[in-house]
Amino acid sequence: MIHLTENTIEPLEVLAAVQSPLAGAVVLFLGTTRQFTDGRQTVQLSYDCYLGMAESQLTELKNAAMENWQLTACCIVHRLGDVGIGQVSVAVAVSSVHRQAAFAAGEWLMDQIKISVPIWKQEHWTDGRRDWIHPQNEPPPSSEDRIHVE
Amino acid sequence: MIHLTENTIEPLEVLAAVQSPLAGAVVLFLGTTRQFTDGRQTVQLSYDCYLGMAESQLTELKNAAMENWQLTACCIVHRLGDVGIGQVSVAVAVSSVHRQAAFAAGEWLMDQIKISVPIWKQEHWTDGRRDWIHPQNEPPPSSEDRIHVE
Amino acid sequence: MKQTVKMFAGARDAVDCREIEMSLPEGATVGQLRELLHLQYPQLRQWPTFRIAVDQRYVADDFILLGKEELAYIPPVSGG
Amino acid sequence: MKQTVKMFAGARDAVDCREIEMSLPEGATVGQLRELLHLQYPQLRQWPTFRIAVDQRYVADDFILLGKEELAYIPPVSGG
Repeated sequence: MIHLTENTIEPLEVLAAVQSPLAGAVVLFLGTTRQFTDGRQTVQLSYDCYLGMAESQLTELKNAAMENWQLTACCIVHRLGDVGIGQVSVAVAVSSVHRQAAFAAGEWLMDQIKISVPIWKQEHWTDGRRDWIHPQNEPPPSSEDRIHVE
Repeated sequence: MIHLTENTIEPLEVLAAVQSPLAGAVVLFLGTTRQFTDGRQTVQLSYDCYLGMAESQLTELKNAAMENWQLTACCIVHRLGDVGIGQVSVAVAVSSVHRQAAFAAGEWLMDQIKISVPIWKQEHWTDGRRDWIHPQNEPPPSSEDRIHVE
Repeated sequence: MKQTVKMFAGARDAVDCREIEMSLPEGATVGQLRELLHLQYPQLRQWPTFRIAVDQRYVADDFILLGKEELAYIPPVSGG
Repeated sequence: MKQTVKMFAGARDAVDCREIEMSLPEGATVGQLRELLHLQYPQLRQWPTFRIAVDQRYVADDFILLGKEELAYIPPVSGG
Protein backbone atom coordinates (compact mmCIF):
# COMPACT_ATOMS: atom_id res chain seq x y z
CA MET A 1 0.00 0.00 0.00
CA ILE A 2 1.17 3.49 -0.92
CA HIS A 3 -0.56 6.43 0.71
CA LEU A 4 0.04 10.19 0.74
CA THR A 5 -2.10 11.91 3.32
CA GLU A 6 -2.72 15.15 5.15
CA ASN A 7 -4.02 13.17 8.15
CA THR A 8 -2.15 11.82 11.14
CA ILE A 9 -0.28 8.60 10.34
CA GLU A 10 -1.47 5.74 12.56
CA PRO A 11 1.39 3.26 13.15
CA LEU A 12 -1.03 0.43 13.97
CA GLU A 13 -2.72 0.77 10.58
CA VAL A 14 0.63 0.72 8.81
CA LEU A 15 1.64 -2.40 10.76
CA ALA A 16 -1.70 -4.07 10.06
CA ALA A 17 -1.10 -3.55 6.33
CA VAL A 18 1.97 -5.80 6.40
CA GLN A 19 1.36 -8.34 9.17
CA SER A 20 0.81 -11.89 7.95
CA PRO A 21 1.04 -15.43 9.35
CA LEU A 22 3.51 -16.08 6.51
CA ALA A 23 5.92 -13.45 7.88
CA GLY A 24 8.28 -13.93 10.80
CA ALA A 25 9.58 -10.37 10.82
CA VAL A 26 8.14 -6.89 10.57
CA VAL A 27 10.26 -3.73 10.43
CA LEU A 28 8.51 -0.39 10.86
CA PHE A 29 10.37 2.86 10.33
CA LEU A 30 8.85 6.13 11.51
CA GLY A 31 10.35 9.46 10.57
CA THR A 32 9.32 12.00 13.19
CA THR A 33 9.60 15.77 13.31
CA ARG A 34 12.63 16.74 15.37
CA GLN A 35 12.55 19.76 17.62
CA PHE A 36 16.22 20.65 17.08
CA THR A 37 18.41 20.67 13.96
CA ASP A 38 22.01 21.83 14.43
CA GLY A 39 20.92 23.79 17.50
CA ARG A 40 18.03 25.59 15.80
CA GLN A 41 14.52 24.95 17.04
CA THR A 42 11.68 23.89 14.76
CA VAL A 43 8.01 24.73 15.39
CA GLN A 44 6.63 22.51 12.65
CA LEU A 45 7.29 21.19 9.16
CA SER A 46 5.29 21.58 5.97
CA TYR A 47 5.57 19.14 3.08
CA ASP A 48 5.14 19.96 -0.60
CA CYS A 49 4.75 17.15 -3.11
CA TYR A 50 4.48 16.40 -6.84
CA LEU A 51 1.54 14.17 -6.12
CA GLY A 52 1.16 11.87 -9.14
CA MET A 53 4.89 11.40 -9.57
CA ALA A 54 5.50 10.82 -5.85
CA GLU A 55 2.87 8.09 -5.88
CA SER A 56 4.31 6.39 -8.93
CA GLN A 57 7.88 6.64 -7.60
CA LEU A 58 6.82 5.16 -4.28
CA THR A 59 5.00 2.36 -6.07
CA GLU A 60 8.13 1.59 -8.13
CA LEU A 61 10.28 1.55 -5.01
CA LYS A 62 7.81 -0.72 -3.26
CA ASN A 63 7.71 -3.14 -6.19
CA ALA A 64 11.51 -3.19 -6.45
CA ALA A 65 11.86 -3.93 -2.73
CA MET A 66 9.16 -6.61 -2.81
CA GLU A 67 10.98 -8.41 -5.60
CA ASN A 68 14.56 -7.88 -4.46
CA TRP A 69 14.01 -9.05 -0.87
CA GLN A 70 11.07 -11.38 -1.51
CA LEU A 71 8.99 -9.42 0.97
CA THR A 72 5.66 -10.67 2.23
CA ALA A 73 4.22 -7.13 2.20
CA CYS A 74 5.25 -3.49 2.09
CA CYS A 75 3.45 -0.28 3.03
CA ILE A 76 4.66 3.31 2.65
CA VAL A 77 2.73 6.29 4.00
CA HIS A 78 3.97 9.88 3.73
CA ARG A 79 2.41 12.87 5.39
CA LEU A 80 1.72 16.06 3.41
CA GLY A 81 0.91 19.57 4.61
CA ASP A 82 1.73 20.70 8.15
CA VAL A 83 3.31 18.30 10.63
CA GLY A 84 3.88 19.25 14.28
CA ILE A 85 6.88 18.39 16.49
CA GLY A 86 7.12 14.71 17.39
CA GLN A 87 4.57 13.72 14.78
CA VAL A 88 5.18 11.06 12.17
CA SER A 89 6.02 12.39 8.69
CA VAL A 90 6.79 9.06 7.02
CA ALA A 91 6.10 5.41 7.87
CA VAL A 92 7.63 2.48 6.03
CA ALA A 93 6.65 -1.05 7.06
CA VAL A 94 7.86 -4.29 5.51
CA SER A 95 7.31 -7.92 6.44
CA SER A 96 9.32 -10.94 5.40
CA VAL A 97 10.03 -14.54 6.36
CA HIS A 98 13.38 -13.67 7.99
CA ARG A 99 14.48 -10.49 9.69
CA GLN A 100 17.56 -9.66 7.60
CA ALA A 101 15.42 -8.98 4.51
CA ALA A 102 13.04 -6.77 6.48
CA PHE A 103 15.83 -4.61 7.92
CA ALA A 104 17.65 -4.33 4.59
CA ALA A 105 14.51 -3.49 2.63
CA GLY A 106 13.30 -0.94 5.18
CA GLU A 107 16.61 0.88 5.19
CA TRP A 108 16.92 0.80 1.39
CA LEU A 109 13.40 2.19 0.96
CA MET A 110 14.13 5.10 3.29
CA ASP A 111 17.41 5.84 1.47
CA GLN A 112 15.63 5.81 -1.89
CA ILE A 113 12.73 7.95 -0.69
CA LYS A 114 15.21 10.60 0.36
CA ILE A 115 16.97 10.49 -3.01
CA SER A 116 14.26 10.21 -5.61
CA VAL A 117 10.71 10.84 -4.43
CA PRO A 118 9.52 14.40 -5.24
CA ILE A 119 8.52 15.49 -1.75
CA TRP A 120 10.00 18.55 -0.05
CA LYS A 121 10.11 19.66 3.53
CA GLN A 122 9.92 23.22 4.83
CA GLU A 123 11.25 23.98 8.31
CA HIS A 124 9.31 26.58 10.31
CA TRP A 125 11.83 27.94 12.83
CA THR A 126 10.97 29.52 16.16
CA ASP A 127 12.23 32.90 14.87
CA GLY A 128 9.42 32.90 12.29
CA ARG A 129 11.66 32.09 9.32
CA ARG A 130 10.85 29.27 6.95
CA ASP A 131 13.34 27.32 4.85
CA TRP A 132 12.66 24.82 2.13
CA ILE A 133 15.15 21.98 2.54
CA HIS A 134 17.00 21.10 -0.67
CA PRO A 135 20.00 18.96 0.29
CA GLN A 136 23.01 19.74 -1.90
CA ASN A 137 25.58 17.47 -0.30
CA GLU A 138 24.52 14.34 -2.11
CA PRO A 139 25.85 13.75 -5.62
CA PRO A 140 23.30 13.82 -8.44
CA PRO A 141 22.07 10.40 -9.56
CA SER A 142 23.81 10.70 -12.95
CA SER A 143 26.13 13.07 -14.77
CA GLU A 144 23.33 14.14 -17.10
CA ASP A 145 21.82 15.93 -14.17
CA ARG A 146 24.60 18.44 -14.02
CA ILE A 147 24.40 21.59 -16.08
CA HIS A 148 27.01 24.23 -16.66
CA VAL A 149 25.83 27.72 -17.43
CA GLU A 150 28.34 30.44 -18.06
CA MET B 1 12.65 -0.35 29.09
CA ILE B 2 13.14 -4.12 29.27
CA HIS B 3 10.07 -6.29 29.75
CA LEU B 4 9.43 -10.03 29.72
CA THR B 5 5.73 -10.80 29.69
CA GLU B 6 3.15 -13.52 29.26
CA ASN B 7 0.70 -10.94 27.92
CA THR B 8 0.10 -9.77 24.37
CA ILE B 9 2.73 -7.29 23.19
CA GLU B 10 1.15 -3.97 22.20
CA PRO B 11 3.23 -2.29 19.45
CA LEU B 12 1.84 1.16 20.29
CA GLU B 13 3.11 0.89 23.87
CA VAL B 14 6.55 -0.17 22.66
CA LEU B 15 6.63 2.77 20.24
CA ALA B 16 5.45 5.17 22.91
CA ALA B 17 8.37 4.08 25.12
CA VAL B 18 10.90 5.42 22.58
CA GLN B 19 9.18 8.34 20.83
CA SER B 20 10.66 11.74 21.64
CA PRO B 21 10.77 15.22 20.10
CA LEU B 22 14.57 14.84 20.19
CA ALA B 23 14.43 11.84 17.84
CA GLY B 24 13.97 12.01 14.08
CA ALA B 25 13.83 8.26 13.55
CA VAL B 26 12.15 5.29 15.18
CA VAL B 27 12.76 1.70 14.12
CA LEU B 28 10.43 -0.98 15.47
CA PHE B 29 11.13 -4.64 14.87
CA LEU B 30 8.43 -7.22 15.54
CA GLY B 31 9.16 -10.93 15.50
CA THR B 32 5.94 -12.76 14.75
CA THR B 33 5.03 -16.43 14.90
CA ARG B 34 5.24 -17.93 11.42
CA GLN B 35 2.74 -20.55 10.30
CA PHE B 36 5.23 -22.45 8.12
CA THR B 37 8.88 -23.43 8.69
CA ASP B 38 10.53 -25.47 5.92
CA GLY B 39 7.12 -26.67 4.82
CA ARG B 40 5.99 -27.82 8.29
CA GLN B 41 3.01 -26.12 9.89
CA THR B 42 3.11 -24.59 13.36
CA VAL B 43 0.08 -24.36 15.67
CA GLN B 44 1.77 -22.17 18.27
CA LEU B 45 5.05 -21.51 20.01
CA SER B 46 5.96 -21.71 23.70
CA TYR B 47 8.88 -19.81 25.18
CA ASP B 48 11.04 -20.92 28.11
CA CYS B 49 13.33 -18.43 29.79
CA TYR B 50 16.04 -18.10 32.44
CA LEU B 51 14.23 -15.07 33.80
CA GLY B 52 16.80 -13.14 35.88
CA MET B 53 19.63 -13.73 33.44
CA ALA B 54 17.50 -12.91 30.40
CA GLU B 55 16.56 -9.59 31.98
CA SER B 56 20.14 -8.71 32.85
CA GLN B 57 21.41 -9.75 29.40
CA LEU B 58 18.73 -7.64 27.70
CA THR B 59 19.60 -4.68 29.93
CA GLU B 60 23.28 -5.03 29.00
CA LEU B 61 22.44 -5.19 25.30
CA LYS B 62 20.20 -2.14 25.61
CA ASN B 63 22.90 -0.16 27.43
CA ALA B 64 25.54 -1.16 24.86
CA ALA B 65 23.29 -0.11 21.97
CA MET B 66 22.33 3.18 23.66
CA GLU B 67 25.98 4.07 24.06
CA ASN B 68 27.33 2.75 20.77
CA TRP B 69 24.72 4.43 18.55
CA GLN B 70 23.93 7.38 20.84
CA LEU B 71 20.28 6.36 20.86
CA THR B 72 17.56 8.59 22.24
CA ALA B 73 15.70 5.60 23.71
CA CYS B 74 15.47 1.82 23.46
CA CYS B 75 12.77 -0.66 24.49
CA ILE B 76 12.86 -4.46 24.29
CA VAL B 77 9.86 -6.64 25.10
CA HIS B 78 9.88 -10.44 24.81
CA ARG B 79 6.88 -12.69 25.15
CA LEU B 80 7.01 -15.79 27.38
CA GLY B 81 4.69 -18.80 27.54
CA ASP B 82 2.36 -19.68 24.66
CA VAL B 83 2.23 -17.49 21.54
CA GLY B 84 -0.27 -18.13 18.74
CA ILE B 85 0.28 -17.84 14.98
CA GLY B 86 0.78 -14.28 13.75
CA GLN B 87 1.29 -12.96 17.27
CA VAL B 88 4.28 -10.89 18.29
CA SER B 89 6.95 -12.79 20.23
CA VAL B 90 9.53 -10.01 20.44
CA ALA B 91 9.47 -6.24 19.93
CA VAL B 92 12.57 -4.06 19.74
CA ALA B 93 12.15 -0.30 19.34
CA VAL B 94 14.90 2.29 19.15
CA SER B 95 14.85 6.02 18.49
CA SER B 96 17.72 8.24 17.39
CA VAL B 97 18.44 11.61 15.80
CA HIS B 98 19.19 10.07 12.38
CA ARG B 99 17.82 6.93 10.78
CA GLN B 100 21.08 5.07 10.13
CA ALA B 101 21.74 4.63 13.86
CA ALA B 102 18.20 3.39 14.47
CA PHE B 103 18.37 0.74 11.73
CA ALA B 104 21.87 -0.41 12.75
CA ALA B 105 21.03 -0.60 16.45
CA GLY B 106 17.73 -2.41 15.86
CA GLU B 107 19.36 -5.05 13.69
CA TRP B 108 22.31 -5.49 16.06
CA LEU B 109 19.99 -5.93 19.04
CA MET B 110 18.00 -8.63 17.26
CA ASP B 111 21.21 -10.44 16.25
CA GLN B 112 22.49 -10.34 19.82
CA ILE B 113 19.18 -11.45 21.31
CA LYS B 114 19.31 -14.53 19.11
CA ILE B 115 22.90 -15.30 20.15
CA SER B 116 23.09 -14.62 23.84
CA VAL B 117 19.79 -14.14 25.66
CA PRO B 118 18.66 -17.32 27.48
CA ILE B 119 15.22 -17.69 25.95
CA TRP B 120 14.12 -20.80 24.07
CA LYS B 121 11.31 -21.47 21.66
CA GLN B 122 9.32 -24.67 21.32
CA GLU B 123 7.46 -25.34 18.09
CA HIS B 124 4.08 -27.06 18.41
CA TRP B 125 3.49 -28.73 15.03
CA THR B 126 0.12 -29.64 13.55
CA ASP B 127 0.94 -33.35 13.93
CA GLY B 128 1.00 -32.92 17.71
CA ARG B 129 4.79 -33.09 18.04
CA ARG B 130 6.74 -30.44 19.90
CA ASP B 131 10.38 -29.51 19.33
CA TRP B 132 12.59 -27.25 21.37
CA ILE B 133 14.65 -25.16 18.97
CA HIS B 134 18.38 -25.20 19.73
CA PRO B 135 20.18 -23.83 16.66
CA GLN B 136 23.47 -25.63 16.07
CA ASN B 137 24.54 -23.99 12.84
CA GLU B 138 26.00 -20.91 14.46
CA PRO B 139 29.53 -21.14 15.82
CA PRO B 140 29.91 -20.85 19.59
CA PRO B 141 30.83 -17.38 20.82
CA SER B 142 34.33 -18.48 21.89
CA SER B 143 36.52 -21.56 21.79
CA GLU B 144 36.06 -22.12 25.53
CA ASP B 145 32.52 -23.06 24.78
CA ARG B 146 33.55 -26.19 22.94
CA ILE B 147 34.04 -29.40 24.85
CA HIS B 148 35.42 -32.67 23.58
CA VAL B 149 34.33 -35.83 25.33
CA GLU B 150 35.71 -39.21 24.21
CA MET C 1 6.95 25.28 -29.16
CA LYS C 2 5.64 26.40 -25.78
CA GLN C 3 5.68 24.17 -22.74
CA THR C 4 4.82 24.73 -19.11
CA VAL C 5 7.09 23.49 -16.35
CA LYS C 6 5.66 22.75 -12.90
CA MET C 7 7.60 24.25 -10.00
CA PHE C 8 7.77 22.99 -6.41
CA ALA C 9 8.98 23.98 -2.95
CA GLY C 10 11.93 26.41 -2.92
CA ALA C 11 11.96 26.60 -6.72
CA ARG C 12 8.32 27.67 -6.75
CA ASP C 13 9.17 30.40 -4.24
CA ALA C 14 12.22 31.42 -6.31
CA VAL C 15 10.15 32.01 -9.47
CA ASP C 16 7.05 32.94 -7.46
CA CYS C 17 4.85 30.79 -9.66
CA ARG C 18 3.42 27.25 -9.68
CA GLU C 19 4.23 26.86 -13.37
CA ILE C 20 6.45 28.73 -15.79
CA GLU C 21 6.08 28.84 -19.54
CA MET C 22 9.08 28.17 -21.73
CA SER C 23 9.55 28.72 -25.48
CA LEU C 24 11.58 25.85 -26.88
CA PRO C 25 12.83 25.15 -30.41
CA GLU C 26 11.10 22.22 -32.12
CA GLY C 27 12.69 18.93 -31.11
CA ALA C 28 14.44 20.47 -28.12
CA THR C 29 16.08 18.08 -25.69
CA VAL C 30 15.73 18.10 -21.95
CA GLY C 31 19.35 19.27 -21.82
CA GLN C 32 18.40 22.38 -23.84
CA LEU C 33 15.45 22.99 -21.53
CA ARG C 34 17.80 22.83 -18.54
CA GLU C 35 20.12 25.44 -20.05
CA LEU C 36 17.26 27.75 -21.00
CA LEU C 37 15.78 27.47 -17.52
CA HIS C 38 18.99 28.65 -15.95
CA LEU C 39 19.41 31.45 -18.50
CA GLN C 40 15.90 32.80 -17.99
CA TYR C 41 15.72 32.16 -14.26
CA PRO C 42 19.21 32.70 -12.81
CA GLN C 43 17.73 32.31 -9.33
CA LEU C 44 17.35 28.58 -10.09
CA ARG C 45 21.14 28.15 -10.40
CA GLN C 46 21.32 27.62 -6.65
CA TRP C 47 20.29 23.98 -7.30
CA PRO C 48 22.91 22.66 -9.72
CA THR C 49 21.67 19.11 -9.07
CA PHE C 50 18.05 19.73 -10.08
CA ARG C 51 16.31 17.17 -12.27
CA ILE C 52 13.64 17.45 -14.95
CA ALA C 53 10.71 15.04 -14.84
CA VAL C 54 8.96 14.27 -18.12
CA ASP C 55 5.53 12.74 -17.72
CA GLN C 56 6.36 12.10 -14.07
CA ARG C 57 9.63 10.23 -14.72
CA TYR C 58 13.25 11.30 -14.52
CA VAL C 59 14.83 11.26 -17.98
CA ALA C 60 18.31 11.77 -19.43
CA ASP C 61 19.41 15.05 -21.01
CA ASP C 62 19.19 13.65 -24.54
CA PHE C 63 15.46 12.99 -24.21
CA ILE C 64 13.71 14.79 -27.10
CA LEU C 65 10.58 16.76 -26.26
CA LEU C 66 7.57 16.62 -28.59
CA GLY C 67 5.67 19.45 -26.97
CA LYS C 68 2.84 17.66 -25.21
CA GLU C 69 4.70 16.26 -22.20
CA GLU C 70 4.02 17.13 -18.56
CA LEU C 71 7.24 18.78 -17.41
CA ALA C 72 8.40 19.47 -13.89
CA TYR C 73 11.45 21.10 -12.33
CA ILE C 74 12.61 18.90 -9.43
CA PRO C 75 14.97 20.64 -7.00
CA PRO C 76 16.80 18.31 -4.56
CA VAL C 77 14.15 16.38 -2.62
CA SER C 78 13.82 16.21 1.16
CA GLY C 79 10.98 13.82 1.94
CA GLY C 80 11.05 11.37 4.82
CA MET D 1 31.29 -29.91 46.96
CA LYS D 2 27.74 -30.26 45.70
CA GLN D 3 26.19 -27.76 43.32
CA THR D 4 22.87 -27.65 41.55
CA VAL D 5 22.66 -26.72 37.88
CA LYS D 6 19.48 -25.23 36.48
CA MET D 7 18.22 -26.82 33.26
CA PHE D 8 16.08 -25.22 30.54
CA ALA D 9 14.10 -26.09 27.41
CA GLY D 10 15.31 -29.20 25.55
CA ALA D 11 18.02 -29.83 28.14
CA ARG D 12 15.41 -29.91 30.89
CA ASP D 13 13.42 -32.43 28.88
CA ALA D 14 16.58 -34.47 28.23
CA VAL D 15 17.38 -34.87 31.93
CA ASP D 16 13.68 -34.70 32.91
CA CYS D 17 14.45 -32.30 35.75
CA ARG D 18 14.49 -28.54 36.38
CA GLU D 19 17.79 -28.83 38.27
CA ILE D 20 20.44 -31.50 38.54
CA GLU D 21 22.88 -31.96 41.40
CA MET D 22 26.57 -32.39 40.64
CA SER D 23 29.40 -33.46 42.95
CA LEU D 24 32.49 -31.43 42.09
CA PRO D 25 36.03 -31.51 43.53
CA GLU D 26 36.93 -28.44 45.61
CA GLY D 27 38.10 -25.60 43.39
CA ALA D 28 36.67 -27.21 40.29
CA THR D 29 36.61 -25.07 37.17
CA VAL D 30 33.67 -24.53 34.85
CA GLY D 31 35.58 -26.61 32.29
CA GLN D 32 35.58 -29.57 34.69
CA LEU D 33 31.87 -29.09 35.34
CA ARG D 34 31.27 -29.19 31.58
CA GLU D 35 33.13 -32.49 31.24
CA LEU D 36 31.37 -34.07 34.20
CA LEU D 37 27.99 -32.99 32.87
CA HIS D 38 28.60 -34.77 29.60
CA LEU D 39 29.95 -37.86 31.36
CA GLN D 40 26.98 -38.17 33.70
CA TYR D 41 24.35 -37.06 31.20
CA PRO D 42 25.40 -38.33 27.76
CA GLN D 43 22.06 -37.13 26.40
CA LEU D 44 23.37 -33.55 26.77
CA ARG D 45 26.14 -34.20 24.20
CA GLN D 46 23.69 -33.30 21.45
CA TRP D 47 24.48 -29.62 22.24
CA PRO D 48 28.25 -29.33 21.86
CA THR D 49 27.95 -25.52 21.89
CA PHE D 50 26.17 -25.29 25.26
CA ARG D 51 27.33 -22.64 27.72
CA ILE D 52 27.49 -22.51 31.50
CA ALA D 53 26.16 -19.41 33.27
CA VAL D 54 27.62 -18.60 36.68
CA ASP D 55 25.54 -16.17 38.71
CA GLN D 56 23.62 -15.34 35.52
CA ARG D 57 26.67 -14.52 33.41
CA TYR D 58 28.57 -16.47 30.77
CA VAL D 59 32.08 -17.29 32.01
CA ALA D 60 35.21 -18.88 30.53
CA ASP D 61 36.15 -22.50 31.19
CA ASP D 62 38.94 -21.54 33.61
CA PHE D 63 36.50 -19.86 36.00
CA ILE D 64 36.99 -21.46 39.45
CA LEU D 65 33.85 -22.39 41.35
CA LEU D 66 33.63 -21.72 45.09
CA GLY D 67 30.50 -23.76 45.70
CA LYS D 68 27.89 -21.05 46.28
CA GLU D 69 27.30 -19.86 42.74
CA GLU D 70 24.01 -20.08 40.88
CA LEU D 71 24.80 -22.38 37.95
CA ALA D 72 22.80 -22.92 34.79
CA TYR D 73 23.20 -25.10 31.72
CA ILE D 74 22.45 -22.96 28.65
CA PRO D 75 21.75 -24.95 25.49
CA PRO D 76 21.79 -22.93 22.24
CA VAL D 77 19.22 -20.17 22.60
CA SER D 78 16.32 -19.45 20.23
CA GLY D 79 14.59 -16.33 21.47
CA GLY D 80 13.23 -13.67 19.20
